[in-house]
Amino acid sequence: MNNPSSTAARNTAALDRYRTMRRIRSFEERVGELFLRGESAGSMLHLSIGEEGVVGVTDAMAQGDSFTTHHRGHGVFLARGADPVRMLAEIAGREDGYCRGKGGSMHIADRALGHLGANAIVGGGIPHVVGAGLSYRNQASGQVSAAFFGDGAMQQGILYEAMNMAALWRLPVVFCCINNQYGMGTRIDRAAASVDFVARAEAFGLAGVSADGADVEAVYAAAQDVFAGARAGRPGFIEVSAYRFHGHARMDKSPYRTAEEEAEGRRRDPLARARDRLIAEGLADAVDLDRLDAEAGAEMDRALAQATGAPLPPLASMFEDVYDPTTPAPEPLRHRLARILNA
Amino acid sequence: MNNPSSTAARNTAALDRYRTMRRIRSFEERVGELFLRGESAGSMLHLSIGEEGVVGVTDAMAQGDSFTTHHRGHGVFLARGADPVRMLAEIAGREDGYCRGKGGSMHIADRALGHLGANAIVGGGIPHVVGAGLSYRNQASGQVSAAFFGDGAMQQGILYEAMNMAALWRLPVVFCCINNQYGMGTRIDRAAASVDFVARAEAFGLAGVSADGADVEAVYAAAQDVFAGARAGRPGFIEVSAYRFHGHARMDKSPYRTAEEEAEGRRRDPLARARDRLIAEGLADAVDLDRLDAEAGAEMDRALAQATGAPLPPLASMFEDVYDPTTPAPEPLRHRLARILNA
Amino acid sequence: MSETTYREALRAALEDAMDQDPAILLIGEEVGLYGGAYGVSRGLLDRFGPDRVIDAPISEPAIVGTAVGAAMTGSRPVAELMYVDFAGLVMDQLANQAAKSRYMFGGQIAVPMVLRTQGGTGRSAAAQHSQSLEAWFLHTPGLRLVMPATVNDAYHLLRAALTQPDPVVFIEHKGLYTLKGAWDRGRPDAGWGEALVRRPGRDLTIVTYSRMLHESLAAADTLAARGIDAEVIDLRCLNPLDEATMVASVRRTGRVMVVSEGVLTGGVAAELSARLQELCFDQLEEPILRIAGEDIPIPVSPDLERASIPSAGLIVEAAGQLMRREVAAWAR
Amino acid sequence: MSETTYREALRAALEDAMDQDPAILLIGEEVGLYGGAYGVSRGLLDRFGPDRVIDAPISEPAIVGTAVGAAMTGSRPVAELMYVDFAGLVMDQLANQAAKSRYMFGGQIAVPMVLRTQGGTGRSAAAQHSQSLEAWFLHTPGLRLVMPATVNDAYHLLRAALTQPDPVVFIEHKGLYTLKGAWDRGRPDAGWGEALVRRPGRDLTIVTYSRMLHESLAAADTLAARGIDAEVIDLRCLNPLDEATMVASVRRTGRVMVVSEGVLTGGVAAELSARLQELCFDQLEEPILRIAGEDIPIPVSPDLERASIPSAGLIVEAAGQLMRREVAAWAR
Ligand SMILES: Cc1ncc(C[n+]2csc(CCOP(=O)(O)OP(=O)(O)O)c2C)c(N)n1
Ligand SMILES: Cc1ncc(C[n+]2csc(CCOP(=O)(O)OP(=O)(O)O)c2C)c(N)n1
Ligand SMILES: [Mg+2]
Ligand SMILES: [Mg+2]
Repeated sequence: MNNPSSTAARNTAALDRYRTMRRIRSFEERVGELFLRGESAGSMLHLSIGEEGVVGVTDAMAQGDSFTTHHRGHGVFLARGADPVRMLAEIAGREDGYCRGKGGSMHIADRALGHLGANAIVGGGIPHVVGAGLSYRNQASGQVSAAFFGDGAMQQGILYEAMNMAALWRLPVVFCCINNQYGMGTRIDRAAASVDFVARAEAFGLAGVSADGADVEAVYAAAQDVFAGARAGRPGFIEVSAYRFHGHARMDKSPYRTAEEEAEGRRRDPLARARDRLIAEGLADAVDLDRLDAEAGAEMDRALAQATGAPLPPLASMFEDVYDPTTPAPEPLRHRLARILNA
Repeated sequence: MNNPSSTAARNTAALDRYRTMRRIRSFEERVGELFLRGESAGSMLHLSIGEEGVVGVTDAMAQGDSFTTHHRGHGVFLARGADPVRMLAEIAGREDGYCRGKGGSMHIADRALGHLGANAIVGGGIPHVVGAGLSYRNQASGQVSAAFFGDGAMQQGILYEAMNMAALWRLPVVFCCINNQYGMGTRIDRAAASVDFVARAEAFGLAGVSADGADVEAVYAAAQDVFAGARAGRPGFIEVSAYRFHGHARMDKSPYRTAEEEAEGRRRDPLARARDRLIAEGLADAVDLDRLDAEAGAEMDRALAQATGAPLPPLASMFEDVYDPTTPAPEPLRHRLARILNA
Repeated sequence: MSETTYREALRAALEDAMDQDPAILLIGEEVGLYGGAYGVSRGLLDRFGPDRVIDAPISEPAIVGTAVGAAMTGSRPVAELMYVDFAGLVMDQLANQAAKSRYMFGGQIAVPMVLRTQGGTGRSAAAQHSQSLEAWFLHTPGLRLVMPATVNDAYHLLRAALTQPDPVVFIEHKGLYTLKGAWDRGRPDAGWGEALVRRPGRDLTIVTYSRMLHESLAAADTLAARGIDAEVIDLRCLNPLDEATMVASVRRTGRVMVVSEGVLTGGVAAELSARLQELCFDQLEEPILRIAGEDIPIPVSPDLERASIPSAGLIVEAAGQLMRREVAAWAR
Repeated sequence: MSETTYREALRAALEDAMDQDPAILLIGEEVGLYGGAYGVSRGLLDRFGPDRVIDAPISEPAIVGTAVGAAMTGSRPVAELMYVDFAGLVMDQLANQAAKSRYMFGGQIAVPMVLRTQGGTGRSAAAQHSQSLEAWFLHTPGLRLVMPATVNDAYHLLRAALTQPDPVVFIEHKGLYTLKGAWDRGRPDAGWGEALVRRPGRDLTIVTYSRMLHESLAAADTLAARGIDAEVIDLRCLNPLDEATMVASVRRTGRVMVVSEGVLTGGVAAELSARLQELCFDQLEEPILRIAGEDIPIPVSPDLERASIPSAGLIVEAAGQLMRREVAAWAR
């Protein structure tokens, strides 16, 4: 998270990024398992496998920076320090989950970690970081707020409204597009007349850069500049290219793309690339990395077991959290019916 | 309207454009009078004085091309052949108006002339031309549809969604921004982080050009290319620069801009410029043009008199045109109350 | 007369209509190659080609706006909004443009389009993918509004929607796509704008629509076993609204429950309740009860989600109390 | 106690609140240099500077989205929507984001923002600038909803809205800005969420809010001259809704009219009618009447515009018939 000055620190950070990416992948595999066991709340589970290179962006953030994510946001959140147990509990709709079983996979958040909320409306969370940037500017807090979203959101008008406002008011804001080439079954060139997204961002007054998401260190280098600029009032845009290894959500078998394309896409694996580089640069050997992989797997196994052991939320909790508890709450229908029938 | 091949035709067309611009100005002056006489329906009247250079765009359109306009759309509509009597009658809320007194200044239209509707929602009419373009493409009709809007709409997200769709599907569509430097009291540089609007359009895959709206012939030349491209499936964007001579609407005295700025802006008068050019090029002399000006004034005086002599719409007409007349209409409240009270 | 699913009936309606009317276009996210998020438009891209089955970018406002413009110029577009929850993105194009164009322009400009979408709970899709927002559309003059509950209605109401001169919001229920039922391609259950008595009864009228029809029918069965004979009315269309069928029933039974999945406050149930009270006041024996969604966002956890909307159980419970109340009143 | 205008009371509320709470920001189109399209924020830019009074581009969805994010991070934003008619552009940010964040995130994330806007007819502003869309907000759990009718309420309800922990939609009426009335900076007419009996009466209850309060009071005066003593209740807040005050009145009078400017079908009047019927059934002597806007878009021509919404005259007419109906019933 800090700007590592010594070579040693840089090396540790690279290894840490690998570990974070591995933890994300292991986590997402457990989400898949949860679904197969019929224990997830629904099937609207969007795995970020293949997109772990975004860790280069999350690592460029500082403690206290805030962010919003889209429906495929597990990886970003984990990288920012989320507790996998509470995440899985939420995805399973349990009382111990981050959102008390009310939000689920698409609405996970932890205010304490700066997560202002995952959003199931494509583009829905983007303008929130403009507002956060406004608060930070006025509070002179030095914080930055970053929106994470997919290439699909590049076709939502609200993005350009938000970009323009951030640039106009010179807010500490970063827009990060994880371009995994697809919005559901639609390849990006069937959705966007021009796929030069950096040019779009620049036309709205932002500093823009595109980074190869298969190379987490390259992403990290690019992101550091973007965040430094944003912190100084020059909001920026960063595109992280990736390939969505699996279907859009758990039920999707991706019939709209060929096996060859998928094989090719999966060869751009940020984990394999990082592993090779760590070994080539002598920062770790295969045994170290295997151990680290196993640890990540074991951690997530434990998390899964703990999460699925958590209790379900009590029915009455349904009426909580609509409004602040010091103000009038919704009246349950049964109470209302009783009032009417006994009137 | 046609592509004039001979010099004579070109000269006549230039004179015609001057006449159209003069008619627009005279018309708008009568709208101001209507308001002062207390005979307009409300005060939400947005004069296009100063923006007459847009006639270079409307003249590049072919018969059968359709268009949508914004709240400041009188000029565009007149240029496309509107009857000033029916326009003024509509603005006065009369039965004989284009919309039977239901729409008023901001919602004037004539389907027969290709006007798909003026819109009071900034940006609201823009996507309609994408749909029209889709129809024309599928009908292979050779028509183009053009959206006219202000610089303020450059900050509405729906514009970029529409641009992207038009470019992606190669539709016969033109986006025309009349950049009069202001959205109400906000100068464009206080609303847009970057005012290079052509760059924005290009980033969404459109052919883009900016033209000096004080020079109607320059606008016409630029617009011809844009419409030719659009007709061939290369949708385009054209910015017509201008200065809004008067306040935003009839009540606005523009306290947010200086007298010097206004004087400077009014010097960029498309009518004065065209007049000078016609005389300089020997196409007309001052006497001809004075006569033409007087004719336009007299025409609009007659129109005003006729329009204000038109009857008000009968109250019962209020319930018509909500739905097609062959289908169930809304029940007037008084009928309903009678049914209830006599039940 | 055959049997099929709600999904397949919708697909067949699109296919048959597109066959007959070349002006019909489909436009929406994933309607083509993917076949629709819920599989309704499967096969139509192959059949009708990309000029008529148009995969759109994720640009809901412009999708609906495009449909408006296409409808104004000789096409008959079906715009698909993947979830009714995204209505918040398109209400301007729908309520200010599609719904008002005919009126604002004095009858000159019609917008014969259909907005197809789906809503409701049942898939643990949480607060932004589970809503029932028909009340927003009902409150918008200029729109027609249809919510089919049965397989045959899925087919025939969609066919009818595609002949309407004005914009129609057509809301499917995500919980009904796999519903099987009788389908007669040649014969609708009833005309456009007509409500249907799906189950006759003497003691009590239940007015409902969309998926709640099935909960209501199940409740009526249980009630029958307890000696309460409930009449169940399926509205089918909310605009135009068939008051006459409801009123005739209520004047006969004197007791009504309106059942709707949308949240209670400000919902369709309120409108139905208000109308029936107005027109049946002198015949009402008991207060009209609204059985509707709780006034909360939809929670993701499956048990909570289920408990947040009406069920057959709740309908039975409320009906039982409503009938008992009468006895209590006599006893007073 | 002094006198001022509705507009000035609103301005003063913003000024006083911003003075006391440095977290308050205004953001919206023309709120700064221009002073607000209806002049409500005049002078505030000079007073509080451009970091707190922020002129925004014409980007309604992102304006509301920005307010949501600002509210999540320690600011207390007032987002201004110039006309409530533009709600269609922002319903996603309002209903799916602002309203649902606390819930979806299990209580962690509050969105203490105010959406200030104005609605209603009276300026011949036509179909896209004259609507009354409060029903959409009322149907959205998670939002609070306030509609002040008087000068003192304009001040105090806005002050109170700016202390609420949840998003508040605050709707002014364009026809009231020049209204003059009593203003006591130190004392609200009543608390947040409380309805007020603005005129006591024995024969009939009129429940209303916003500008229709004044039509209702005028009607009550006329009715009084005809020997009909109407009680007039001003709801002030629609969420939270003060059922108790309404119910107490209706149980006493046995006759009710609800009066609302919004279009009848699916409107707030339906909710009020349904509620009162439910809770006062045994005390109702006559059907609850809804006096509301016609089910049409607002026409521009002044006479048509006026005739499309309720007036004192219509209220008197309906009340007279409602009272006469009783006689007819006895006579049967
Ligand atoms: C406003 C909105 N439109 C449509 C959807 C349905 N939807 C969910 S995810 C998705 C694709 C998003 O693609 P992208 O933004 O690239 O994210 P990815 O899934 O690839 O991570 C779509 C269309 C939605 N949730 N919200
Ligand atoms: C969606 C929407 N937002 C705000 C307004 C209020 N409004 C009407 S005109 C206008 C300024 C528009 O500026 P521009 O687009 O440049 O057009 P101009 O008035 O300069 O011709 C504004 C803010 C509106 N009518 N619609
Ligand atoms: Mg993607
Ligand atoms: Mg302008």
